[in-house]
Amino acid sequence: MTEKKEYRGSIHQWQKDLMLAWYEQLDQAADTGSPATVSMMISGNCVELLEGFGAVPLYPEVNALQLAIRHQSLDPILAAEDLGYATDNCAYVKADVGCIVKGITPTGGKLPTPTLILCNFVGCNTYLKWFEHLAKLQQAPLYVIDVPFMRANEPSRSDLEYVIKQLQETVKKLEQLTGSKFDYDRFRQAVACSSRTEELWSRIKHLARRSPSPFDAYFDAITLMGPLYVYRARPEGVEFFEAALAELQAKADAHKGVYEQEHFRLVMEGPPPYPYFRTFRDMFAKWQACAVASTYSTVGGLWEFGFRHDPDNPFESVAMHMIAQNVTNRNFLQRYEQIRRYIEEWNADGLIIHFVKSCRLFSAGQGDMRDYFTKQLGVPTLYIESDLEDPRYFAEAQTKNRIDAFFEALEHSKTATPVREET
Amino acid sequence: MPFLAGIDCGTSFTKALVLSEDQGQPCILGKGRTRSGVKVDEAAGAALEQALGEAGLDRRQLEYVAATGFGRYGVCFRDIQVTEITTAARGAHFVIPDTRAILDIGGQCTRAIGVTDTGRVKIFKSNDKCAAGSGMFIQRAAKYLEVSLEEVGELSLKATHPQPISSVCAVLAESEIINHVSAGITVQDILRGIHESLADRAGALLKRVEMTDQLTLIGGVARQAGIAKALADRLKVTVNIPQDCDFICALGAALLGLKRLTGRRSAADTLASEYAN
Amino acid sequence: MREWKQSRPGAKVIAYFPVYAPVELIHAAGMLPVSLYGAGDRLDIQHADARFGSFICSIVKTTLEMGLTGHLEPFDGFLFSTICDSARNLCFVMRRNLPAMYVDFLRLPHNPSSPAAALFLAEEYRRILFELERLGACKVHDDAVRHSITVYNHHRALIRKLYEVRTRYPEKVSTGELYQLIRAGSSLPVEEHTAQLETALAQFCSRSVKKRDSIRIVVEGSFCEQPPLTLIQLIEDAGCYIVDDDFVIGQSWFEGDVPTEGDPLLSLATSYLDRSVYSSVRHDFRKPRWDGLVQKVRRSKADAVLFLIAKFCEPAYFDYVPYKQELERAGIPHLQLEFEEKSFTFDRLRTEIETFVESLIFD
Amino acid sequence: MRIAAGVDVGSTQTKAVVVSDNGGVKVLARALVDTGANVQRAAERAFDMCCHEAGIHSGDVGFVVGTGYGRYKIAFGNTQMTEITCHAKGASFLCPGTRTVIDMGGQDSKAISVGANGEVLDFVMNDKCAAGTGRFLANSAEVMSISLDEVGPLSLKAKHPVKIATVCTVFVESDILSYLAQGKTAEDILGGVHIAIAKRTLSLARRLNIEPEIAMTGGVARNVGMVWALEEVLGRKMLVSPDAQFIGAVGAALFALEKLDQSFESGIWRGDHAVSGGH
Repeated sequence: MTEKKEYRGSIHQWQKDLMLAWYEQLDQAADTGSPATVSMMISGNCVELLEGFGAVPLYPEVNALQLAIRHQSLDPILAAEDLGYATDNCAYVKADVGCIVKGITPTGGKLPTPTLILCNFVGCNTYLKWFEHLAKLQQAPLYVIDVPFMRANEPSRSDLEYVIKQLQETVKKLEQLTGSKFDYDRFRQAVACSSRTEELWSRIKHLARRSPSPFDAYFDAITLMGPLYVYRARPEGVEFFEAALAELQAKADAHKGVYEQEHFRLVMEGPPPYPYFRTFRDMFAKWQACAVASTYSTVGGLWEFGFRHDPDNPFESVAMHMIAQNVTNRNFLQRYEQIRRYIEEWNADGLIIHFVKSCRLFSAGQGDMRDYFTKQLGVPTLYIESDLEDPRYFAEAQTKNRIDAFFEALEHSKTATPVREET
Repeated sequence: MPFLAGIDCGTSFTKALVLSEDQGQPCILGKGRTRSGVKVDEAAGAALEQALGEAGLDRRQLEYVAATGFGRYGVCFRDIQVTEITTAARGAHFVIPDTRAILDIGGQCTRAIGVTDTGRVKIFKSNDKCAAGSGMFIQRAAKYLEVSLEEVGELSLKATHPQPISSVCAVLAESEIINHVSAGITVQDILRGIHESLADRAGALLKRVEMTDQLTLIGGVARQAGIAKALADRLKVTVNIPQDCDFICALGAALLGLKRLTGRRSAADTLASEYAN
Repeated sequence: MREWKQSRPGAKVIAYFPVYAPVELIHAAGMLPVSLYGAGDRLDIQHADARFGSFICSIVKTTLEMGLTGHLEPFDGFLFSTICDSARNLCFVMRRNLPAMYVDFLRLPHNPSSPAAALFLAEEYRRILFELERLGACKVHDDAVRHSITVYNHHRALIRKLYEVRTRYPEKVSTGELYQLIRAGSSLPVEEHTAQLETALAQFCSRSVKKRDSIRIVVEGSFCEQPPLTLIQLIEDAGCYIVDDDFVIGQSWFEGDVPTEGDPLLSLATSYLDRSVYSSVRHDFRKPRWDGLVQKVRRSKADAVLFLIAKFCEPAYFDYVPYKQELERAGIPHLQLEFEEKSFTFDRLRTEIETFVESLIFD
Repeated sequence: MRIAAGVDVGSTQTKAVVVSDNGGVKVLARALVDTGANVQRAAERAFDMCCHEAGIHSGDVGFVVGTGYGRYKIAFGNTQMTEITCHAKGASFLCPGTRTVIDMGGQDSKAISVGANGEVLDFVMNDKCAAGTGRFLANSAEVMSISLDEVGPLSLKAKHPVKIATVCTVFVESDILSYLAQGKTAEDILGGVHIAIAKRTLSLARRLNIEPEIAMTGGVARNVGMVWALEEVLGRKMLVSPDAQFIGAVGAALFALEKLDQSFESGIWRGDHAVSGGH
């Protein structure tokens, strides 16, 4: 039998409760119209700004992935395709649109029509189309924060000014819509909270450099990402991540890993196949292969290399986070560099590239990435294709076959004692 | 009374139909059918001769020839060419006048056609790359599963745990079937799965054109494999299959020919009468 | 293009990826801007699909294939602009694989409602211009840019005129012909091409051709990867007059002239934000693209819209939905087709187009 | 004398090989059956046929390694391994000096970089959009109603091979139909198809560092047209073993021998002996 070892500490339940509380707030907002809600993208989200209005974020992406994990994504996807969406459109968008059309929510609870659809256009072009369609569909006001992606290694002064101006325009927009004044002090406190949460999160990420790693920085990191995006800028968030760090620190100090024996250390690139999340994880668990770092867990923000929000420069640091400190708004070669550092500093044995057909921003060019890591750096790399939301693109037998072959080869090169296969 | 022919040059068979008009009522006089092969013109000629033989006519008596289907441009003695979608609508509407939706499951692809009350194509959607889309796909599956196309229908009814085919690409779907087999799943369950997913995809297509409780099913391969039943069960619709439905397109072509011809005539008549005065 | 280079020792040629590029800046720097539309079916992909996997459009792969197989050597630089995510990543894959070449990305703003957008874009133009100056070891003065703007204003005005003629008298100039004429400009010096356009315009107007019994359609969706010429001709043969389209749209990007007074870079920036044509890769929530399409249909008195979408072109796929909704609201029939620049058998497409025409002409 | 076996359950055919180690490793027998709809039965039939062919009792076989997509259905298998690992092993045994393996299977096509001892250094497999290369030929043959064995020889007769642009098996079928309608000859169409597949397979292999010797494995290696086309685009000869289609099974059998040797030291496999012996 294959090992099923995901992180199940006390914070696991805590995390669930936090997310539940979030959904309850949204449910309440749907009924009473308060608190104010703002649709946003996960990537480089500016949740701190919302705190200045006591507004709650609404993440279409989170809804979409919740559906997929619960194996409920296909119906809404088909509903969207009936509207004319192509099979080759991003399935996140299709699932989200399908839900609104069919009145489905992942939890079964209610979701409010957002006070503002705030398209924090970070990276992915699909975000623009997605939120534009949502605004058309939900008849809700739309504002775009147009965030220039990283053409160079550092953002230019004009990039920063452009975004800061738009953040201030967003504040005005929200003041009109909510009828309440922007609370600058609360905003600064939120930024301060974020910087503390980020410090804790970064330390957790660095625990994965230990061998064995106390948690899986891909599969387990995803469970921790919910609170990170929703509660980062609130005391609850700080509290939660303090507990998480303490628990994982203890585990690391006791040399407890994800598996009895950590056989392989991996870096994961690309989002997971949510509709087959468990199946996919088991394919790695069978080989006692643990992810020590992942690019997907830096979609909302890249903190393990030192960036923190700055309460003394709240607007500028929010802008900086949106422009330069999340993986999707950084350019493709910067992602190569990020992965290279993971492989070296988190000393990994290999790289898994998971191509998801929905997200071209993540996946277009990953073949070149493979070329760079295998031919330039000689890093064992596996390239597999499926999707993060659409169950129709996961070929279980093929995927398993490739993963098994990869580890059979890696095992030989490591001359590790063979892990016997079971059916 | 005028004699016309409609010729449908399909990828595998060429069908010809001779038509005439009796007190404003179109009536079918003869039919002919032959393998298409590579020489469209010859096949068309052969099929036409058959039809004429059955009608007791010869080529010179024909006033108008309308060609349709994949090889329509290959018929050099045609007066007009019309696509098989347009002719399918016409033909089906003639045989089953209250038809509003047609499903055409051909060897290569599946098409859904929405039809107006006059038999005109209102809207249509083709599905050419989709897995369970084509009859060819079922043929291959049957071949791979070592069952004859005739058995497929009955076998799929014996399924206990149908295995859906989820892929939206024919190639990947074939792999899925192979994987099901490798996983030791029974032939019956796989076949039913194929039928159900085909029905679902057909349903999705129909939703995008015209969903009615009366569905007209035409097209070659698929019908033999008990898909009609799968469709009826899955989509909860009555599935009408017009008799000798391989001739639907040829019929539609001939009817459109008749339309053009009478149109031309009346034009000619008015012209003549103008000269008379 | 090669002659152009030979006749001007040391002169640089800058390739750019469709849709939009600041040709005025390249021209002002004394360089030749060349719009690259992939390799069509002239090059079969043998290296690029190892770099860009499944579900990626053809033009991205053929463009990279050209780079990996030395077909881009005559170019000194390659300029990308905001189109889609695949194009954005392609820019940086090219940077890695063609280290000798100047590869840059022009980031166009998506929030025209913000007063900051124009300033940002002007700065972005300034950055590109600075890079071009460095590449060409030259200084580009505002007057040079103003001059280039004038030249291209004239060029674009001619294209607009040609489109008007085609819309009004589609029998006089086939779209196949017009398309070839305008596309030829993507690799010619603008002055040369302007002359060609002038002759062609005069010639078209003087023609007298009998009108066919055809339906009038607008073709939408081929703003980046271009359909094979045979496909365009096939559409016309099937009984369609194409009365408006978005082929090689970069060549006619502005609805009016770009003002030459004041800071030319700021003028280009404000023109992009306020005077550029709608397109699936340009976002302005003040004036929705679907309104643009419906207006286009009305303006050109078209009977229907034909969506000609490049396989795996996500921006076009997305826009199809609101376009479809608005066309249906306005009672305008439409058909959606998919193509690849490298495809060459069209039997299935032909059947669909003919059926579409038949469904509009037969009662 | 140690006797071990490998069983390769492929999507269309199931192959079994029995090897012995008596100072030197030697292939005793090979057997091939159509996989069909019952994988388990196919595996048993192939294995029994092979033992019979070798003149041994299935109980004499000390260890069985299963490979191929049906590997988990081999009830009597002691362990399983992917065909990628087995092809590398088998190729470097049957074609000494192999550094690159090219295989076109029914499920997917692959290219493998092989080390000096037949270990896998790196491997790549087809993208989703280029899936089913192995079936690509079969489908083309079917569309043209030509038997699969004929297509190779016919393709060699091509005078002006047609152009095949798409890598998609589905769209290729409509291309072929159009060509037939245009009256192109079967030879020229098949010529085009073979070259297209060869180019696609090579562009797959280019993701590795292609090093000589290059061995072609799997059933498609029996197709002279395919071998010719590949060597044409490669610009060099390939190693093609007469046992090409058994290479996966041979590799599996060789691993079985190794396991057998380990197990005699550690004794861990005794239990499994009983299983396979009692079979």
